[in-house]
Amino acid sequence: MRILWYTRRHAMLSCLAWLFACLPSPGLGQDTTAKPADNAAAFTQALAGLKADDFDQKETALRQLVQVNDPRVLEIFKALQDARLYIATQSGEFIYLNEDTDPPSGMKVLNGDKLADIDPAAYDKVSVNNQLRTTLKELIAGLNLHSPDRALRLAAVNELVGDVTPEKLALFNQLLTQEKDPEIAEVMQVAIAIADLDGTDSQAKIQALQRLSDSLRPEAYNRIKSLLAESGTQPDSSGVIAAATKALNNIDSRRERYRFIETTIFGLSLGSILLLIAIGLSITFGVMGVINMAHGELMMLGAYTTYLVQAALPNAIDYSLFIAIPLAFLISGLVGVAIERGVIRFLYGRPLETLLATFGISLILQQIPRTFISAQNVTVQNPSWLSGSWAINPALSITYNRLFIFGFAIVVFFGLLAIMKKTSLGLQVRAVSQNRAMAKAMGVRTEWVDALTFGLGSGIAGIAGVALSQITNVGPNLGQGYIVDSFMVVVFGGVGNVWGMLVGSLSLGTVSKYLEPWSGAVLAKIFILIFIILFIQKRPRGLFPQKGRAAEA
Amino acid sequence: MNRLSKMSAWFRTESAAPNGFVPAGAPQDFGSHLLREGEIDTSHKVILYLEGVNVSFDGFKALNNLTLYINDGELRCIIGPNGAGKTTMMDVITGKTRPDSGQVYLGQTMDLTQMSEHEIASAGIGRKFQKPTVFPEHTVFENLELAMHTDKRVWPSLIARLSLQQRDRIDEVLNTIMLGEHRTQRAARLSHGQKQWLEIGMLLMQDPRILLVDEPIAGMTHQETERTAELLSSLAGERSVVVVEHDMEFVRSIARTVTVLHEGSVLAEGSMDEVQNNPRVIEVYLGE
Amino acid sequence: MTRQPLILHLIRDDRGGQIFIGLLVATLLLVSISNLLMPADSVWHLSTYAVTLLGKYLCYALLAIALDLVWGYCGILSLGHGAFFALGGYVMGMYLMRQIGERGVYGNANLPDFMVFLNWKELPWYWFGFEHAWFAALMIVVVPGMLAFVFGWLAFRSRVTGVYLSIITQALTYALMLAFFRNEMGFGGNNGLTDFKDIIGFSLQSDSTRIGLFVASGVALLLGYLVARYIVTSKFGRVIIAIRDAESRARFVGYKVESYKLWLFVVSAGLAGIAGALYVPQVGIINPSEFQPLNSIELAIWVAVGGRGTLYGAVAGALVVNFSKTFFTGFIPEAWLYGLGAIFIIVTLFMPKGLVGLIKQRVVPVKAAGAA
Amino acid sequence: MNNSVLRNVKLWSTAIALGVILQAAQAADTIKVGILHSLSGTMAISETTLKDTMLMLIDEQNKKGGLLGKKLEAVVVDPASNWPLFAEKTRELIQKDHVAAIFGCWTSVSRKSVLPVIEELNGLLFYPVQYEGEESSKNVFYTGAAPNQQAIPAVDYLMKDLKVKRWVLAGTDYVYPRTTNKILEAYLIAKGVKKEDIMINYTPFGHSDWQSIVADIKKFGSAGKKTAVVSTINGDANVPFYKELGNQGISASKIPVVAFSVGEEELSGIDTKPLVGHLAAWNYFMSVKDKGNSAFIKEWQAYTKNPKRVSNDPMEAHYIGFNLWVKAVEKAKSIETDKVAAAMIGLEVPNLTGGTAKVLKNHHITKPVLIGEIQGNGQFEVVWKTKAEVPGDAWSKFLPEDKNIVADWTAPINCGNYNTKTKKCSGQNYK
Repeated sequence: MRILWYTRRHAMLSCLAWLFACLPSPGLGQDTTAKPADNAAAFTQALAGLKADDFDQKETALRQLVQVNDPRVLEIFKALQDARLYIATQSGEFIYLNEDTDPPSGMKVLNGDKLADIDPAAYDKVSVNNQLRTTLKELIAGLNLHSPDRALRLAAVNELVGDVTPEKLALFNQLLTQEKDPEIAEVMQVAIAIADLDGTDSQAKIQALQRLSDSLRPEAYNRIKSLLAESGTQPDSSGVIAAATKALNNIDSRRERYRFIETTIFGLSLGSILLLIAIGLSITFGVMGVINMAHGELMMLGAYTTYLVQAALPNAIDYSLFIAIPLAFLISGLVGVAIERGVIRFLYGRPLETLLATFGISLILQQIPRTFISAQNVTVQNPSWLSGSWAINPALSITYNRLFIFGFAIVVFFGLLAIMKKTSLGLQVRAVSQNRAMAKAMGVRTEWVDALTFGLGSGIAGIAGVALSQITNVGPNLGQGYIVDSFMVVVFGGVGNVWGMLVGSLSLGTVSKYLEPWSGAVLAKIFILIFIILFIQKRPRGLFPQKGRAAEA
Repeated sequence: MNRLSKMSAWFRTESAAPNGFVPAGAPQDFGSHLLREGEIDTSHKVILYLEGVNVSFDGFKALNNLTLYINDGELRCIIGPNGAGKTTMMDVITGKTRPDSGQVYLGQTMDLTQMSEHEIASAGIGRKFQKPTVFPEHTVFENLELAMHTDKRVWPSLIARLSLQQRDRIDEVLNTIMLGEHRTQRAARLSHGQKQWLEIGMLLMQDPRILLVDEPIAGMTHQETERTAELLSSLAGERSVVVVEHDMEFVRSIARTVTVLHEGSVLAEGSMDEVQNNPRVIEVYLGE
Repeated sequence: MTRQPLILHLIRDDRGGQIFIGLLVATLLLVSISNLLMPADSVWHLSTYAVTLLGKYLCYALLAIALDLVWGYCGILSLGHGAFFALGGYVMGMYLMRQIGERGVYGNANLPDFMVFLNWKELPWYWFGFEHAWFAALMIVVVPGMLAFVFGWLAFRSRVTGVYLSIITQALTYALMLAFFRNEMGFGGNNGLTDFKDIIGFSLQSDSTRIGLFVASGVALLLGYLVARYIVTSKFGRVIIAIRDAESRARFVGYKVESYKLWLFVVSAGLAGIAGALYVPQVGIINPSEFQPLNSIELAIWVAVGGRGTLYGAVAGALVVNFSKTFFTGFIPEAWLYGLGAIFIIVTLFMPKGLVGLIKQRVVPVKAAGAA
Repeated sequence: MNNSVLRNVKLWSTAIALGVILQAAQAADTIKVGILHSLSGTMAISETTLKDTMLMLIDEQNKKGGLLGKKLEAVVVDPASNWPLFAEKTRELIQKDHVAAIFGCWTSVSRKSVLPVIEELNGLLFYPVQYEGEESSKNVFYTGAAPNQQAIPAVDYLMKDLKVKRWVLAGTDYVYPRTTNKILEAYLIAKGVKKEDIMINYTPFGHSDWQSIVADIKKFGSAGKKTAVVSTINGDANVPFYKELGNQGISASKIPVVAFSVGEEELSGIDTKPLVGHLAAWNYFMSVKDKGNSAFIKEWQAYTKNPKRVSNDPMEAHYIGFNLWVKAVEKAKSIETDKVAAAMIGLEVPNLTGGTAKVLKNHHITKPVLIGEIQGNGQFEVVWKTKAEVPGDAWSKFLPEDKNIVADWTAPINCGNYNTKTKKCSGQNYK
């Protein structure tokens, strides 16, 4: 072993700080009888502790603050969490800084005085680190246990599950009797049951285990596991071990089930992305027979549109997608029409040459953002309604952006289906793709239909780009990563068959997600590719081939 | 006429040893006949059997329980309205389309449904398409050379050199199809009729036992049509010829037996006169 | 037909080929002389940099011939030909790795550095034999050929053609790229194989070896051209063109189309493998990015730019595109992608027969007039 | 092995080196500096910035009067993220342009590709990116961090300050993450961490579907022990990774992620609000309060005409490397590789975080290690720092196969890969 030059932190000190903060306290139960005058002094003294540079000292200060029953404490904690708490460099006065206003404004912590027009340079941020953030979260949860707001209380209870010490147990039991909300009460019961496992009463333990066997919370699972580990090979006289084993098995099998559901959802999500990137291609390639290598770049344009919309309207991030989607459709669609009119119309019936020409186009399109924006990736923010996840239960949650993309892909899919089946454009497109000469003879303006069809496919690529901007990098190379995948989907599903594409993309997505746990992501992808190669040998025209005379043309 | 008869005479002499390049396998016993591998057993007079053949595309029945026999040496004309299944039948015989059910046999022993196109072609079935298909980038001479009845496997092709005999054969066919002065011209530059002739020439070069000829006279002048009729008639006897044609006059001029297809199965069969007086045929044709 | 030496027979009616062979032989001689015999400060001296660059281009040219053979003559647009090139390169890389012996970073005579690093205890079986030059030389054509055989056997038998074939060849090279990126595969992962020391006993860092490799590439290109020329001028060549133009006609005439395609595909893959094998010692590294689908597409572009179905056109295309690439990346690095993209579009739109077609149009009529 | 071949190699390379030096001596009245960074292809995202940095530094030096009375001239080439092209362009820079030094490369594979050429032609390369170590070339100066200047201090911090007990080592599947994770695994096990408390995961370049892996990490981290992710995930793959982390609710206070490849530049492509508190270990952060740093940033933003342009660690490495080179040339009064390389060792220049960078005998430099937490504004806030600069190790002390290997480019060893037991110098093309 080598000497470390950089040893710095001393576990000792931090332990001491903990003891100092925790020992004389009744835990979360607040001493409501303390006198206001004492409180004020204690409050300022504790607050001053936050001026320290050392994070351990700050933590001590936090734990002191929470002892003081002062309504300002919660606000201070939140401000710390959000990095809004500042100290005046000169006076050492604490303020809340609001940088959203222009110029920045502030409010004094002690007396709530408003301060307009602040020079942020005259203030230092009270910095926090992860450790402090964890502490803050826990302390805020403790304070919020009494909050009248249901959501805050639920969050607090959720945060504290698994951390219920014997001191807190009494408080929890007391709170439980008052709790009206069934959901919060249930979490509390789980928390209490976990705490019960620390006790000595076998009967209580068995009861707690029965309660926990329904819970999917990892805290419960871990506690039961550690309980089993602790008891080791001791004879199970009281039946606790048997109960624990049973509870664990029960949880395990439920977890397994949810794991499977989760994998399926992941697969569908991946499949929906594949669907989205392939829909546009299914038109340009499937209907028109153009191997559009610039398809990925048309998606990239859509993603950049999102970026530009967000850059132009920085205060309307939440609505940016609703502007970006039609705009991206329009921009990519117009570029598509331009490509069709400028290049592709000279190449009909020579599919391999459209490949080469559109590859050239893709190189040019890729270079455009490099020249005019930057070679770097750009930031595209998630609207707040797309951040986070929908927790169905502690073992299963779906992130909103995936949910959105899934829904979006389905909407786009059926939208396209409707266009193809119900509108006159769709009718003409199908007519042209089946028999160009006949359609022309019937008075269909084939050139116009070609341009619009290609524009439609390109536009859909554009809106796929908007969706991609929500989950991945937005940069000049965005398109390249998806081009092979999108061709695979179209070919697998059967060229010119939209339903095949739906089934194909979703099944490719789920299969690769089922493979992933035991093969890893790369091998899963390789397997999928090999599978498609072999599949095409078996069914050269895809999953749902077109049959008959038309297919041989 | 002179040329033509010489032509068919040549066929007769050459075909004494069909498939000569196929390695002679040990004689196999098929019932009472001793056959070499690759030889067509026509001991029951019939050279081509189609029995209960069904083909459907997306629910549309192109062939519906079709049963048809072609005798060895016969010239058979097949007529029928559009969509009757004529081309599909040819596709089935040549292996392009696999039937959903039914049997297709060449002679007594060769199950065509189990053979690929090139095997069927090598076994002695030649086909001329409805739309003339030749090799456009090759010269007329090369087209014929490629069609020539010889070892068509990969390695022999790599070292193949034309023998004098083979050149003579090509010249002969060139004369037959009247493309002698176009021998070095790219096939793409031929007229439609010339392409038809070239394709027929390629068929001759193939030296097949059965010729399937799909609308041979489309795009031909009256004179050319006559010559085609003459040629096809002269070929029958030693070979079997199956002609699909719309032109009734042409059919009448060559036909001995006519089969009428309708909706994927045989509607009537017999001589031209019999067929023309068949009330069901009249109904189908007039009903349209 | 008079008996001629085979080589003369092959290029008898091949004006472009005659010019190409003349230029190639001249280049090989001049470059060797200028690099080895001219003093370093002479204006006639060609730097080793230029020699390696030229050597690389010759390898590309051979690769382009390989693709032209299948695409130009048989209509099989393989967008995975880079995979065969890379496989040939990997075979050579494996041989060169084994030649390093104990001169590696960890001084292990039996294991390449990256295996020592990954804590592998012994050489995996598929590395056996690569210490022998003859075995490696054999594998350079066998490995790509085998892959082409298996892949082609599956694809051609089930009549996968045209666009579908292009796309699954792309999937093939993409899958190989992903596979070779994996360190577990035992081919050095992302870093690939590098830090080569010598080849059949000659140091890779000496000028004479570089010239040797350059000449070897040139000779390989010449032989590759003649082999390809033999194939396309034989009856086999006429059959594959027939297949390209009217595949089902060829079948009904009695050719087993899949055999022809398969055989051609395998030969082409072998040529690509040789090109890759000569490429690696000259550039000094082989890694999975050679499998990129993009590379294979670019390769198709070279052939298209030069002109399909002439062989020498493919060579011209490979040289022109790569020279302009080298020139533009040095000259206007930020804008060269615009230029490259524009070339592709212009060539497909206005020069369907490529540069060769353009020159034939312009030059040949003038010549003919002059002669008359 | 074949000794005569080896001798031959040496002979030839010396001859070539001599030739090159002669040619270089005849060079014109400017001193050429090669810049070898990809301006197109996948790596352009990262490397373009470094090209600009170099141009700025050269510009600045020329304003100060150049070097040895001559102006500096930048020769920019584009190796286009194509590894063989890196080797080719290196040859071009040295043989055609006769550059005195090359500043360039980003990925390990590009450096490995350049290595044989730069050694053959006896050039000089300054490599500015943190890397996996296991290398020390006579012709390369490594101004980025070696694993012991980044990974190990970061893990120490997690272990001591955040009391992390369970470890996820997640990386992109290439040599830098593999080496780093190998060293870290050995280190953690030496520290008493059990094997089952370490999860190692590799993903391909540009991996974008992180759902399953993040779910796995979540599961791994819910086992009751404090868990952290040590991420050597490279470049593009980070954005979807962090987005997935944020969306699946893995906050820094639950499972902190410490990254070795995510800097200010990478963060500028991510919305950092959900990531506040995740960590990165570097030797430089833009947010470090230091006079030299603020002057550098000011100049950089003025040079790029973008007041929001960020600076990052590899830029500092180039800054240090360039200043070291200038100083060494001045000291050697020559641009000859051998003289400059000899003059380099022991030189000191100030870095941008208030300390000094000293060139070591193994061609690495001393660097401070900083741990920063991601802030909502895309910057890092330093939460921990080593007391003194850490000297870079070419060979890791935690790997058994490296135990006896040292790199020392001074007499008498003069070798980057010297085995103290067998007294042999391996893996070098010459002495």
